[in-house]
Amino acid sequence: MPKSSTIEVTLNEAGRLAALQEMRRDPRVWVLGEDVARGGLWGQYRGFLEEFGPERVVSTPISESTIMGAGLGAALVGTRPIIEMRIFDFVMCAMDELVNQIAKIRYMFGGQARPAVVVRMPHGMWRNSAAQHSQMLESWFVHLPGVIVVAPSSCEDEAGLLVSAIRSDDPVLFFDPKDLWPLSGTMPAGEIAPIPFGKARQLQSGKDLTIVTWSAIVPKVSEAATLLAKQGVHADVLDLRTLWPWDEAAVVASVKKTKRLLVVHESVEVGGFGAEIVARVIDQLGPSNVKVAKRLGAPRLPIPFSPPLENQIRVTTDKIVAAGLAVAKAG
Amino acid sequence: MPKSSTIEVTLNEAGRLAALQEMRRDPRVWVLGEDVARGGLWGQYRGFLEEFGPERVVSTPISESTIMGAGLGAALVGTRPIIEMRIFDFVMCAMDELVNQIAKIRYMFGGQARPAVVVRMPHGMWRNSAAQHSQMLESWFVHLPGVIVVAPSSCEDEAGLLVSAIRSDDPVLFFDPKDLWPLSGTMPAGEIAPIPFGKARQLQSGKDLTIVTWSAIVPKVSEAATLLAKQGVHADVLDLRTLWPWDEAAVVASVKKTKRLLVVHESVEVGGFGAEIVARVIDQLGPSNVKVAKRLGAPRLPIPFSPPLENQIRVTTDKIVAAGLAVAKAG
Amino acid sequence: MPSKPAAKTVAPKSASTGHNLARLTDLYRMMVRIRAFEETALEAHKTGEIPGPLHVSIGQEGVATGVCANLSREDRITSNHRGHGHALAKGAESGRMFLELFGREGGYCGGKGGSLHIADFSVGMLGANGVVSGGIPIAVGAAQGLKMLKSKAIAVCFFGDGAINRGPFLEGLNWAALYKLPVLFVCEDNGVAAFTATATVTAGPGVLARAESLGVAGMSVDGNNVIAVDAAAAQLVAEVRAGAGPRLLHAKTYRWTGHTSTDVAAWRDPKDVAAGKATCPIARLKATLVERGATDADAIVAQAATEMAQGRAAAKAAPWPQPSTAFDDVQDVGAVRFG
Amino acid sequence: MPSKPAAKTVAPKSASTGHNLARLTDLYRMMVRIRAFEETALEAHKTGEIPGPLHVSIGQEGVATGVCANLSREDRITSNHRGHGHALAKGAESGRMFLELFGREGGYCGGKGGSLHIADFSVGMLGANGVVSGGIPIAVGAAQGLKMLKSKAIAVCFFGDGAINRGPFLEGLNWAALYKLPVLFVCEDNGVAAFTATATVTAGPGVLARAESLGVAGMSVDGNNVIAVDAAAAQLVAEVRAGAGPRLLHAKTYRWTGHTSTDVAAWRDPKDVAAGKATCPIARLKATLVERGATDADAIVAQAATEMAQGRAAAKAAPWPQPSTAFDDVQDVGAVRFG
Ligand SMILES: Cc1ncc(C[n+]2csc(CCOP(=O)(O)OP(=O)(O)O)c2C)c(N)n1
Ligand SMILES: Cc1ncc(C[n+]2csc(CCOP(=O)(O)OP(=O)(O)O)c2C)c(N)n1
Ligand SMILES: [Mg+2]
Ligand SMILES: [Mg+2]
Repeated sequence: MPKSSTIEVTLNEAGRLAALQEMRRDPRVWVLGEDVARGGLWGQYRGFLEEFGPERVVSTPISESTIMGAGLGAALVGTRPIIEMRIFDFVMCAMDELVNQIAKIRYMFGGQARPAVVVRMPHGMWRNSAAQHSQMLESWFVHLPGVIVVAPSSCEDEAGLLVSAIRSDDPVLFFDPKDLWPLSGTMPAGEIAPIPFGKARQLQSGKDLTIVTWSAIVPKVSEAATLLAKQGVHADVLDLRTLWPWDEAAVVASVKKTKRLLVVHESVEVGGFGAEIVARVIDQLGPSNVKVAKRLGAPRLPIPFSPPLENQIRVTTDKIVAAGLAVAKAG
Repeated sequence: MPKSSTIEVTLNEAGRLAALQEMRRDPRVWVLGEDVARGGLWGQYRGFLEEFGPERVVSTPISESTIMGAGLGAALVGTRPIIEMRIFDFVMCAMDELVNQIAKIRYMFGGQARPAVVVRMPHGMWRNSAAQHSQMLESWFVHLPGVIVVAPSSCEDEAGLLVSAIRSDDPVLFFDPKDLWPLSGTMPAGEIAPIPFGKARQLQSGKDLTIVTWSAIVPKVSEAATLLAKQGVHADVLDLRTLWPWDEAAVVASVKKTKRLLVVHESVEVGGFGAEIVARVIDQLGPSNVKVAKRLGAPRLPIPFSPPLENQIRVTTDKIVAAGLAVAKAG
Repeated sequence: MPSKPAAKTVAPKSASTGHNLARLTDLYRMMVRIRAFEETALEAHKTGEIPGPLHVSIGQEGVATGVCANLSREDRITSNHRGHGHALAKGAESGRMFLELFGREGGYCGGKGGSLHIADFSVGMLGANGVVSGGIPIAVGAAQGLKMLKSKAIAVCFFGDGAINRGPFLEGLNWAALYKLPVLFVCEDNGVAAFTATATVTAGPGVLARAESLGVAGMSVDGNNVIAVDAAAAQLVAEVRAGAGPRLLHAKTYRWTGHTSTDVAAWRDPKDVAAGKATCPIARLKATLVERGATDADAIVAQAATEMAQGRAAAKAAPWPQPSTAFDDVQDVGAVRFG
Repeated sequence: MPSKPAAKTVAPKSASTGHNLARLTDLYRMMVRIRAFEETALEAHKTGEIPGPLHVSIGQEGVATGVCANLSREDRITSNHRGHGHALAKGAESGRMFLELFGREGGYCGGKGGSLHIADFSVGMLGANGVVSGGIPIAVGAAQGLKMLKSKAIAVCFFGDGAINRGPFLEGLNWAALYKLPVLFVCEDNGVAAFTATATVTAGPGVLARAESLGVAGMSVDGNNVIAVDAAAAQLVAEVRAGAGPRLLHAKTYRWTGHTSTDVAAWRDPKDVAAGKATCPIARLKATLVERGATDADAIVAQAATEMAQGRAAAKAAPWPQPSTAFDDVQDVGAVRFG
């Protein structure tokens, strides 16, 4: 198939194809998690059991600590597990294994071991699933030494970044945007090439302000930027794609041009990764070279169930447009 | 005893006296955790078993999930537990109970219940205890809706804030600065008055820059500020004492005056609470009214064991002085 | 830690012993109401009236009903993700439950919780839980608090057979036995956990042996025989209330539907499904009632249908919560009003 | 999941059966080396040569020694916070261990781990662990990986009696039994957890019953009789290696010192301490050796003393790690060099 040609997929299918490719490519790669032998809660492993068998597609008990910890142990003897956590919120049941063990083992033991694990953690708001099934805490892991943090928002990135994650010799925390599973898009046909970590994707370009964003909110940001353009406000829109490492150079270069920064994320604004971005940009450019730097995230609340309540606290296209206008006009 | 008179204590003893006072004052208050019947790992409950008996001073199995979760359950029927977690790093074994349950219960159930728990989590570097016994992740919990975050650094604050924490009807995460247990200081004699959450303590005042800090690093910051003063650089030094709520008004007012901000914390700089402070100050004052805003924290590394390695990555008085000079002279 | 009586299976008392017709009728009414509530909720979910995930317990009504029939209002229960039956059996009102499932004003959680977080603290229902095993430490702690407060009340902890493979099961039972806490653990064993048969992910002889090894005595019972559940619960609740320490009830049951309302559970063998449905606790008790000369069984079904239809209609007609209430009940100090 | 053979206690084989003098001498040498290493480390900690917390296993040498005598270099072990004996018994060099405890260049972890994180992956010692039970899921996963890779190697998981009250114990044993993994769990039961007697925080009949209930067969053994430990481990390791699935060895032992080098454990009854020390595994094996006509017992002690004195001196003289190495081995992509 010619390299140029592309295929139509959903984001869920893009991830499935990436994992499938890597499991075919490397017999040391396997997947463990609840219901994965039945294709996984989200169907992201459909057909894996049939092709790879129960030794490499391991449906587990409801034992999050051990799903995470056994993945680590198996990595320490040379296998390369994909640790499927089903829904991010359940990772809270496996934090010792993730934070105290996986993230620290290489360092703590002076480089004697490197746990080549990918922890997949579908996260974010999803059809009124309330406080315990909607959390986004990706900023926590940027603050945690020893891990790579990936948060794709497009079919192509879901595939290419998952390939890179599976090939990484250091642990990768992979935040699937669960609200975007059905998102349809295109990706290159044939072999899925790895996408390097730490490179932002520019979605739109403009001189009036810089909008930095990632994960499930990206489509809304694109929509908002288009609406802003109709009002004559043109934004550089950067999808970071990976939060650690993150593309500080691209962000700083853009703000140097626009002098105006807006960070948009679905997670809680207070203490979110947007704060780090603002702090770094101010640090690198100096306050005097920036006209305005704002963040738009969720208020500091658990996620409510009822649609009007969720809508009230959730970052919407309208709110992004309003924030974009304010930033463009401020100062 | 006249209100004016004070007593000499260590920070550890200050906390002990505060918990003692509250357990005498309110029979619903009790403490659970490993070894607490023997006074606790740090001796912060010395004599409690003798005075209150095994029903209110409960030495538990090594079952962090249940220490946290049982504390919650007991709060839901009207008791007021002090949940002693021994060393912060072990809280990773109880994150579901803390993050998905304690922090969310009041909201998720529409206010039907309020878990009046205090979770004590001695944290921070402490005599070469390496990667799994030295972590500071306090910024995580500022990003977590539903909890109050307290991080004292002095005897008086340890006591007064612990009293407030025990009397709070909402969950309080109380970070004891374990490196400062032996710190000696004074506190008012007699009844320990509660110290309100959200009020910073001004340690030194100056017009040249604003230094914002909290927890175990505070004594080093004070020392550094004194050295800076000797070099003619005078800093407003603010100990936040509580991170959520935090005294944004005091910080903004100070930076409005000094135009220069330096946030110093012992935890990792990337994604630390310092980023939130910088982002809020820039947001409130506007970049043009700030000359420089910097952070000084640990590099993004797990904590190494060996003294020279720990020293290399740790925030020291010298590093604070250097950063203070740079901020004072910048721009 | 002695853990007598040794685990054993209680034979269902014949309906004639101990169970007068009034009690049987009450048990029947409760099971029928739970069934009607959840069938109505399924309908309303299909039409989109109920948003979010919905987990129903159709086929399992005998367990919640038989156990809660032995509890007082002061007793506390914790539940799991499948909590409608537990809530109703503990005394929650179907009307306010529908309001919550619909996300409307006046719902138990003001629309913040939905089905997954249904709760009624006023009747001691301390909440459904979105985390498997999440209710175990909470129930254990509630029992510890009740004991500390010298209350006569006990705690009951409902969880599924999938929950016994998470750490909190070991920690919670050891803890309860250690402090001799007034808590009854109820394992609703429907043989499945989400899309996986629990037998394929659970090693060892079973939940009773696990409990025994942690110092908690238990019993097995046919969960689809509500009379047997009532009898077993009566004995265990009495022991727990008397201060004998924790007990565990292992109730074998069957879930008619898939994991969630949208899961058809196509992987299950139709023969097994048919066999499972044949053990319907409601049909079985109805037979007993008729045999005992009761005449109101059908009227009870009709009443329940009316109750739930009205609840659904009222919920559909009810106003949405004020958007600004999204900012309420986070925390008093450090609360935020707007983004 | 059948869990035969049922838990039972293995009687120590008399020294004459199966144990030739050479093997007994090897067991003796290893125990003596562990004792000498830790006594030397205690000394060095008192003087401040060794920073940070130090947990020694003096009195427990029989368990690590007897178990590891049955392992090959390819087998993997995980340890807990008290890992010096495990490391030495698995083949780690005392010299590089001292360097690590001293925080010096050339230590196993380059000075980043210290005593609490002692590890030697080159001999299959996958690390001590600062989190109680932390090694359990890791060992289980290592066994799963080894099985997947069709390796002949097995995993052995050392933990204390305090660890059986944390969730990972239940999850890990259920998991190992479920997938029939080649892992041997070794519970070193010294009766204490930090400052608390484990009997006062542990309900039920004990660790063997817990293991049985999770489908893992086990044995109890006098951990201070190294010959018995060797015999029991030989049998269990053979079963595990043959693919029979996981096994658990419950070794009763005694820790002479407090929890850490700075804890005097004043709360313990001096009578118990005396009784505990009287079961010294080294003294007991020495008696057997002498009875069997061995003449080199004292020479072995002297050699070990020399080895450890040299290790200590070398560590004290060794350079500190380059400060810049603090930035190494975090992660390749996204590494930071400076603050
Ligand atoms: C800790 C955790 N892991 C996974 C899930 C996803 N999940 C929800 S219910 C369920 C199955 C639970 O099975 P069981 O406990 O037997 O209850 P049942 O659904 O059969 O009533 C799973 C895996 C969860 N909610 N929490
Ligand atoms: C999860 C966790 N909780 C608490 C601690 C603190 N701690 C370290 S060792 C220990 C006692 C462990 O007892 P045991 O497992 O019997 O091992 P022993 O010290 O007796 O060898 C405790 C409570 C810890 N390291 N990890
Ligand atoms: Mg089930
Ligand atoms: Mg012990």
